[in-house]
Amino acid sequence: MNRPSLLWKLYIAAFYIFLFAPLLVVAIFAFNASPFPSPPWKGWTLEWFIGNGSVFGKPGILMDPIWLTSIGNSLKVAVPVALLAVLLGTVNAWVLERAEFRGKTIVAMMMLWPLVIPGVILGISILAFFSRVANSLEEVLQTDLDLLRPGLPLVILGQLSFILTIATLIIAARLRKFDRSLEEAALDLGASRAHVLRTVTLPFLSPALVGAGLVALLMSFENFNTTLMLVGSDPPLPITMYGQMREGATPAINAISLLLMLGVGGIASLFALTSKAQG
Amino acid sequence: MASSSDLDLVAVTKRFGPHLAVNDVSFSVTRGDFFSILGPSGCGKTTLMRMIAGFEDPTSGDIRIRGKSMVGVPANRRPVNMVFQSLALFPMMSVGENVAYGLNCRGVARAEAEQRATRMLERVGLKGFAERRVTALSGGQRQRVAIARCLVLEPTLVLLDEPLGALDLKLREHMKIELKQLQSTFNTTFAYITHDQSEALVMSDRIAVMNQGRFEQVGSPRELYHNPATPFVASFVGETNRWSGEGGGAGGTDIRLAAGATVHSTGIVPAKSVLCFVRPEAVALSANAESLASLPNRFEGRVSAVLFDGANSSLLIDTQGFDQPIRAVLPQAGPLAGIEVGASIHLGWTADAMKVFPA
Amino acid sequence: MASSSDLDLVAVTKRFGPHLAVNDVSFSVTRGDFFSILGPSGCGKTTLMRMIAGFEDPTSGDIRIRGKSMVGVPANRRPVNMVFQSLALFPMMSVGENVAYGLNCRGVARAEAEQRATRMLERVGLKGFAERRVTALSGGQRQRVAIARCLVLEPTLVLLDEPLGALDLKLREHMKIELKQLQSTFNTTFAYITHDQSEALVMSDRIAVMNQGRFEQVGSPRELYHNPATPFVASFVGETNRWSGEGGGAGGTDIRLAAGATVHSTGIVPAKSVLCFVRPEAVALSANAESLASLPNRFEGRVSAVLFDGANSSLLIDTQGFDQPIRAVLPQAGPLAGIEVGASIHLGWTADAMKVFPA
Amino acid sequence: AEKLRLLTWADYAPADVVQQFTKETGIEVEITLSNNEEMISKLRATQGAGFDLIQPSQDRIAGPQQEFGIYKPLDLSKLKSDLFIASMLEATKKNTTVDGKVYGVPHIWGTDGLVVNTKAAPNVADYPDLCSPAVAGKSSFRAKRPTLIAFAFANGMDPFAAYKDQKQYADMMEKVGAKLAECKKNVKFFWDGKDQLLNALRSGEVVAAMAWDTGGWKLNSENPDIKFIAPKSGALGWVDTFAIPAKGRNDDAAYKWINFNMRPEIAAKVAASAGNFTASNGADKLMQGKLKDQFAESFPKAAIDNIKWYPAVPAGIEEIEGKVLDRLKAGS
Amino acid sequence: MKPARNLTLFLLLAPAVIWLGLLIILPHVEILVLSLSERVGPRVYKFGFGNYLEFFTEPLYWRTFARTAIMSILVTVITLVLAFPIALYIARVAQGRLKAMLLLLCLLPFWVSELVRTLGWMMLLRETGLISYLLQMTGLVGQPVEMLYNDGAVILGLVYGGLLFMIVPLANALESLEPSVVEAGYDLGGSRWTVLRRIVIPHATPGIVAGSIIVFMLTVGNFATPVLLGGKNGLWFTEQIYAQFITRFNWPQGAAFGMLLLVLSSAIVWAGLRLSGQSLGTTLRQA
Ligand SMILES: Nc1ncnc2c1ncn2[C@@H]1O[C@H](COP(=O)(O)OP(=O)(O)OP(=O)(O)O)[C@@H](O)[C@H]1O
Ligand SMILES: Nc1ncnc2c1ncn2[C@@H]1O[C@H](COP(=O)(O)OP(=O)(O)OP(=O)(O)O)[C@@H](O)[C@H]1O
Ligand SMILES: [Mg+2]
Ligand SMILES: [Mg+2]
Repeated sequence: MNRPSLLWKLYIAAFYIFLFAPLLVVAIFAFNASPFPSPPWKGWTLEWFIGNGSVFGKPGILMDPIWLTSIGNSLKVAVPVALLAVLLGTVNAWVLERAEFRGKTIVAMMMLWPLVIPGVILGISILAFFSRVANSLEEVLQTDLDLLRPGLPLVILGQLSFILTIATLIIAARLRKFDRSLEEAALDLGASRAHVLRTVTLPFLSPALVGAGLVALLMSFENFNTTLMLVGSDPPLPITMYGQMREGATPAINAISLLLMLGVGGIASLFALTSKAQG
Repeated sequence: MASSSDLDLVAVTKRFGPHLAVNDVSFSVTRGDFFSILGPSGCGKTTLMRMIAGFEDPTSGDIRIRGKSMVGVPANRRPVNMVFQSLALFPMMSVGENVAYGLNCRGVARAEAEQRATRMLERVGLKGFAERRVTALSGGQRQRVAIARCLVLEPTLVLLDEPLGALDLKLREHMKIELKQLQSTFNTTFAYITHDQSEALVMSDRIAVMNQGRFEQVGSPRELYHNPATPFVASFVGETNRWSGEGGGAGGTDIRLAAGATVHSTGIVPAKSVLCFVRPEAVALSANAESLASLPNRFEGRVSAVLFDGANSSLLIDTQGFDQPIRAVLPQAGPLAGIEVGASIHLGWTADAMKVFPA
Repeated sequence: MASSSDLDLVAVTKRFGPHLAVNDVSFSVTRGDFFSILGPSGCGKTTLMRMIAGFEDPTSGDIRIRGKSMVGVPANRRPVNMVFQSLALFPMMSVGENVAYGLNCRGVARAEAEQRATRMLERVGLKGFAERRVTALSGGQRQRVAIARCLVLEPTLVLLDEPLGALDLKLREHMKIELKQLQSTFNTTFAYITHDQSEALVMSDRIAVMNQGRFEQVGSPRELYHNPATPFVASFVGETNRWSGEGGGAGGTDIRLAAGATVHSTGIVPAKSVLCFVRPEAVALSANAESLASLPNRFEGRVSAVLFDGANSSLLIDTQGFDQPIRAVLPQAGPLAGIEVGASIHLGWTADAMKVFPA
Repeated sequence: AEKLRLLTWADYAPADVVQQFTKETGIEVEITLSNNEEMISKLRATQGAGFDLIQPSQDRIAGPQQEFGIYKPLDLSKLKSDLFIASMLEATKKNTTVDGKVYGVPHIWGTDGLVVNTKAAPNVADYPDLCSPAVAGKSSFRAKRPTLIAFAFANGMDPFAAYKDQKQYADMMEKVGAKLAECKKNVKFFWDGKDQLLNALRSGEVVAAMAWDTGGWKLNSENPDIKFIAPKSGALGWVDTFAIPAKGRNDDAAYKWINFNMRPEIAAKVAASAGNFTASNGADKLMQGKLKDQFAESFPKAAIDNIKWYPAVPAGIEEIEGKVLDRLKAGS
Repeated sequence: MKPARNLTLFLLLAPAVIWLGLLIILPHVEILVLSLSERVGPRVYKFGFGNYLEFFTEPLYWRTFARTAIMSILVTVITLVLAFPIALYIARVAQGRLKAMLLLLCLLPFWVSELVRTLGWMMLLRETGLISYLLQMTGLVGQPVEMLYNDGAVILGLVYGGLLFMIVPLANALESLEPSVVEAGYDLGGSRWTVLRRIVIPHATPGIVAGSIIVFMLTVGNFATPVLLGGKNGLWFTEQIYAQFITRFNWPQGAAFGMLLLVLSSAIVWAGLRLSGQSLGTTLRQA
C-alpha cells in the first residue's frame, strides 16, 4: 500500500525536472559567450560576471555599478526587514499564543489578512496613505519628510506589512509547541521571569527565530510586486532586473540570477541545518 | 499542630468562572509525611496543587507553609518544588544543568552548584549521567532527574503531579517502590497526586480522596480501604461489589436489593434506599453450603467467568437476586483452585464485611 | 489441524535492514479462540500483526488463513480485520458511516449497509449512536465502534493491537471483561496484542509470550503462570521474586544464591549459574518458626515495607542471604494482617514452588 | 560631496561625461533611468520630490504641471541660451509654458518611424504596412500614444489639430483603435523596452516595427539590411527636455549640469551615446560621419519637412488615448 | 497585579496595532477614500462613485477582471491537480532525509526571485529559446516555434509560481492524517481509489482549500508573470491598476480598481469557502 507505483515515481521525477528546468537554463546561459541568452551555445565565458564591457558592450555584473548598487539597496531593505520581522513577529506570536483579551480572534484574523492582499494593492495603498500623511505634515511642518515618500524606508514598511505575518506564523507555530510547564518548572525552581525567558523560552524559540529571520530575508530579496509601487530613486535588485528584462534579456540578468540562486541555496542549507538541530 | 505541619490549607476554594474546581478544601500535611491526593480525572487535583505551588491564586482561603501564609507570594519565592506530570525537564540543557538550574537561580556559585548537582544525581542513582542530554534518558531515569532537580533545593515540600502517568506498567510498579524509598531516605514531605488508587495505597502515609472539588475522606490507606466514609470512597478505592437496595424499616438490619435478594448488615438500616458494598476478598466460597453456615449472608450461584490473573485472579458468580455477577477472589489453593465456568458454588459474607450507605 | 485452525504462521521472519523484528515465529490459532500475543514494548508484536493484516510482507515464511496462503494478497483482500491501537476511526465520517464503510467497499447496497451497520451498533450496545460524530464519543464507546466496524464484515479473524492502551484505568478494567464477552458472543477468532500481562491473562484462551522477535512460550494463562518455560516468561508474567545463584553440582538440588543463602529445589540443579523464581503468594509467612517446619526453604527476616494495596497488598521482607527483599503476599486476616515495618517474621516455601532455570 | 539626482533616459548620461562633470564641479551625479510615464508618476507620488533634474519629453510638461504641479519654473537667466539651437529653444519654451512661466528647455531630439529588415520585408514603407500579411506575426509597435498618433496620420487624419476638441479627438481615436485592433493579429508583441525590440530584430523574430530612429541606425551599423525608414505619412518628432522638479534640492547643480551638457563637445558625446541629435548649437559639426550618413539616407529633404512635431498634450487627451490603448491590449 | 498585567498586554499589543493600523487598515481606508473622489478639473476633485461606475460601464475593465478571475481559477485548479500527487508523496511515502530533501527542493525555486523564474521560462519558450531550438535540432519542426506571449505561457508561469503554495498546505494536511486511519481504510476492504476519495481527500480538505485560496489570491494579484510572459492579447487586472497609477497618473481610478480587486477576489474566495464548507480562520492556520 505504501509502495508508490512506477507511474507515480515517474511523475515525481518529471515534476522536479519541470521545477528546476527554468532555473538550470538561467544558470547555464549565464556562461554563454554571446550577447543574447539564447542558443546556440557559443562557448564558456565569465565575461558576464567579471568582464569590463569590452567584449559585449556591457560590463559583467560584478563590475557594473547598476547591479552593485541594486544589491546594496536590496541589502539595505532586507536586513532591517528581517530584524524587525523577527522582533515584532515574536511579540505578535506571544499575543497570538499567550495573551487573553477580548477581541483576540479579530486581532488574529487581522494578522492573517495581509497574506491574501495582492502585493500591488499593498503597495499602492501604502503609497497613497503615506503620500497623504506626508502632504498633510508638509503643510503643518513646512518641510518635506523624505521618509514618507517613495524610497527605501517606504519599501521596508511595505515589505514588512506582509512579511511580518509570515514571521509571526512561523514563530507562533513554534511557540504553540512549547510546553508551558517548562516555564512553570523554571519559575518553580526559583527563576525570575526574565531569567525564565532567557534560559528556557528563548532557547526553545531560537530555531524559529533564525528560521523566520532567514525567510524574511529571502522574501524581502525576492519581493517585486509591493516594492515596485514604493520604490524611489534607489531600486532594489528585482526592480532593476525587471527594468532590464523589459529592455530585453542579456546574460547579465542570468548572471545576477545565478548569484541569487547561490545565495538562496546557501541560506536554504543554513535553514536546513538549523531545523535539523531543532528536530 | 502548627509546628509539626509543613503544609496547611484552610478552606481553599478555586472558581473558574462558574465552575468550582476546588471547593472548600482544608487539610494539613505532617512533616516528613507522604501525603497523596487521590481522585478521578477532572476532580480538581491539579488545580489544588497549582495553588500550592503558586501558579494559581485561590479564590478564597489560605495556604500556609510551615505556618507562613503563601497568599501573594509568587511561585519562584515559595519553598516548595514541583515534579510535573510531563516532568518538564529542560530539553535544551544537559542532565547536570537541569539539576543545577535551581541552584543557579539562587545565585549559588557555578562550581558549587555543579558539585551539589552531581552529588544529588549520585543519590538518586544517576552517577555519571550529568553530561547526558535529557532526551537520551529512559522514562525512569527522566523521572529521577525531575525529582533530583527538586530535591537539590532542599525544599520544605515536594509536590508531585501524577509523575508516573507516562511510564509503562512494569516501570511504574518499580518506580512506586523507589519513589517511596527516596522519600523516606530524604525525609522530605511529599504531596502526591494520582488517580491510580494502587499508587496512592502503596506509597502514602495518608491519603485524601477527592471528588468534584471536595475532599471526601482523609486517612491512612487502611482506613480508607476498610472503613470508607462515603460510597464514593468505597467504590473508588479498591475493587468492590456494589448493590443498591432498600432498608426494611422499623430499625431492622435487613436490606432488600433491587434484584430481589435480601442481605443482612450490622447497623440499623434507614428505610430509604441504600448502597451496599462488599469487597471480593470478603466473599467466602465453598463447594457445599454447610461450611458457610455461620455466615448471615449465604447464597448459591454459578460461575460465569474465571478471571485468571495470577495472584489477583477472581471469579464472577451469577447469583439469583443480584443484578450483577458477584465478584470473589479465586482461591489459589484447595479444591476450588481449579474451578471452571459453569460450576455451581456457594458463597457468603459476614454482616460487618458489608458497608451500607444511604444512597 | 488445518481444518480447525483459522490462522497458521509458518516460520515467519521479518527483517528491517539489519534488525530482526520477527524471528522465525510459527503458531496456529484455533477457530473461535481468543489468542493473545504478550510481550514488552518493541518485541515485534505490531510487526507480526501487520504482516497478518497485510501491511508488511514477511521476509520469509508463510501466513495462512483458513489454510489459504496470504503471501501476495493485499490487505484489502484478506478476510481479516484489525482494531488499531489508536482505533483509527474515520474522523470525517459519522459512527454509522464508519461501521458501514467496509460494507460499502464490498459493494453492499447503501440501504442494506446502513441497516446492517445499525444492527451491529445495537449488538455492541450503541443503539441510536449512528448519527453521532466519532469525536463526540467517550473512550469506551469509540472502542466499541472500532470493534463493530470489524465485526460487521464477519471476518474470519479479528486482529486487535493493544486496543485498551489509550483508556484510563477503571475503564480498562471494565473493557477487559466486555471485550472477552463480545468475543464469546460473536464466536469470532480474536488475535490480541498487549504488553499488559493482566489483560492477556484475564481474556485469553491461549497466550504467546514474545520477546525480541521470538516466541518464548505458547500456552494457556495458567500454564504460563504456573509453569513458565523460560526465565523471561517467569518474570514477565505475574509478580515474582527472582534470585541468581549457583548449583552445588554432583546431582544435588541445592542452590547457593549470590548473596549467601542456600535454597532447595525439586529437580537436579546443573552446576552452572541458575535463576530461581518464587511467586509472592507461594511464600508462607508465620510469626514463629515451628509452623513452617515442614518447608524445605525456611528463613527469618524483617519487614522493610508494607505495600498496602487492598486485596493485592504485599510485604517486602529483608532477609539475610538475599540481595533483594523477598516479596510476599500480605495476609488479609489472622495475626499477621496488621504487621508493621520493622517486625521480624519467618518465611518459607516448598521446593516445587521454586522454578529454576539455567541463567 | 554635493550631489545631483538625475532622472533620465538610458544613454543620456554616459559614464565619461559624468566623470568629467564631477571632475570639473566636484558634484556627484546619481542617475536613475526611466521613461516619460514613470518619470511623471514618480514625481506625482512625491509631489515633485526625490530628484533634482529630470528629462521628460517636451509634450509631457505643461499637462502634468497643471494637474499636479510637479515642476519648478526655470530661471532662464542661469542658462546660457546661446548654447542652444535658437529655434528649438524657442519652440520648446513655447510648448512648456504654463501661466507665463517656462518649465523646460530642449536637450535631445529624434524621430519615431519604421525600422525594417529590408531583405525580409522589402515592401514596408508606411505604418499600415506593419499590418500587411507579408509581415504577419513578425511586426511590432508599442501600445503607447505615439502609435495612435502615427496611425492617425497614416490614415489621413490630423490628431494634433484635434487636440483642442476632445469629442472629435475621441472619435478619431476610436477609429484608430479599430484599425489597430485589426492589425493586432499581425503583431508579435507590443514592444516595451528598446533593447527588447532590437534583440527581436537582430534575431529575426521581428522584421518590421515602429521604433525610434536611433535604434534603426544602431542596427544598421550591425546589419546593413536593417534600416530606419521615415514613413510616407511622416516621422514623428520628439524633443526630450531638461526640467527641474518642484522640490529639487540642488537647482544650482542642475543648471550647472544643463550648461555643461549643452557645451558642443559634451553634447556631441551624449548624442553619440544616445545615437540621437542634440539641441546644442554647433554639436552637429563635431559628430561622427556615420550617423550623419544614416540620417541622410533615412531622411531625404521631403521627409525632413514631413516630420510631425508633438505639441504639448492638453489634460484629458491622455485619458482618451489610454482607454483606446487598454482596449487594444485587452481585446482579442 | 491587575494594572501591571494591563500594561504588559498593552505593550505586547502595541506592535500589532501599529503594524495593522498603519500599514494595513489606514492605507486601505485611504484607498477607499481616494477611490471615491472624482476628478472634475485640474486639481479639483469631488466625492462620487464615478470611478466605480467606470468599471462597470466600460466593458474593457470588467472584462479584464473577469478574464483575470477565470484564468486564476483555472490556474488554481491546475495547480491543485499537479500538486496533489507530489504533496501526497512527500507527506505519506517519502521518509526521513528524502522527505526533507523533496520539500526543500520544492522550496528552493520559490526563494529565487519570481523574475528569475519567469526569465527561465522566457528563455525556454521563446521563438529563439531552448525548446524551439531543440525541436529544430531534432528535426521535429522545420522553423522556430513561438510558445511565449500567449495565455498558455501565462498559465504555465502562474501554475509554476503557485505550486509551492499549494504543496505546503496540502502536505501539512496530509501529514496530519494518521497512517493507521489509512491502513484501516484498506483493512476494511477499501481500494486505493475508495481510500483516496473517502478518507484522504476529505481529511485534506482544509489543506486543499487553504492552498487554493493562497494560490488564487497570489495569482489574481500577480503582476510580473503575466506582464512578461503574456502576449499582446492579455491584460491582467493588476496591469490595469498599475497603468492607472503609473502611466495614467489617475490615482482615484487606480484606487477604485484596487478596491474592486480586493472585494471581488475576496468574494470569490468567500464563495469557494461556502461551497466547500470551510472557515477562513482554520483554513489559513493550516498554511
Ligand atoms: N484554567 C482553567 N480554566 C477553566 N477551567 C479549568 C482551568 N483549569 C482547570 N479547569 C477545570 O477545573 C477542573 C479540575 O481540573 P484539574 O486539572 O484540577 O483536574 P485534575 O483532577 O488534575 O484532573 P486529571 O486527573 O485529569 O489531571 C476541570 O473540570 C477543568 O476543566
Ligand atoms: N518500518 C520499520 N522500519 C524499521 N524498523 C521498524 C519498523 N517497524 C518496526 N520496527 C522495529 O521493529 C521492532 C518491533 O517493532 P514493533 O512495532 O513490532 O514492536 P511492538 O512489540 O509492537 O512494540 P509496542 O508494544 O511498543 O507497540 C522495533 O525495534 C521497531 O523499532
Ligand atoms: Mg491533573
Ligand atoms: Mg505495537
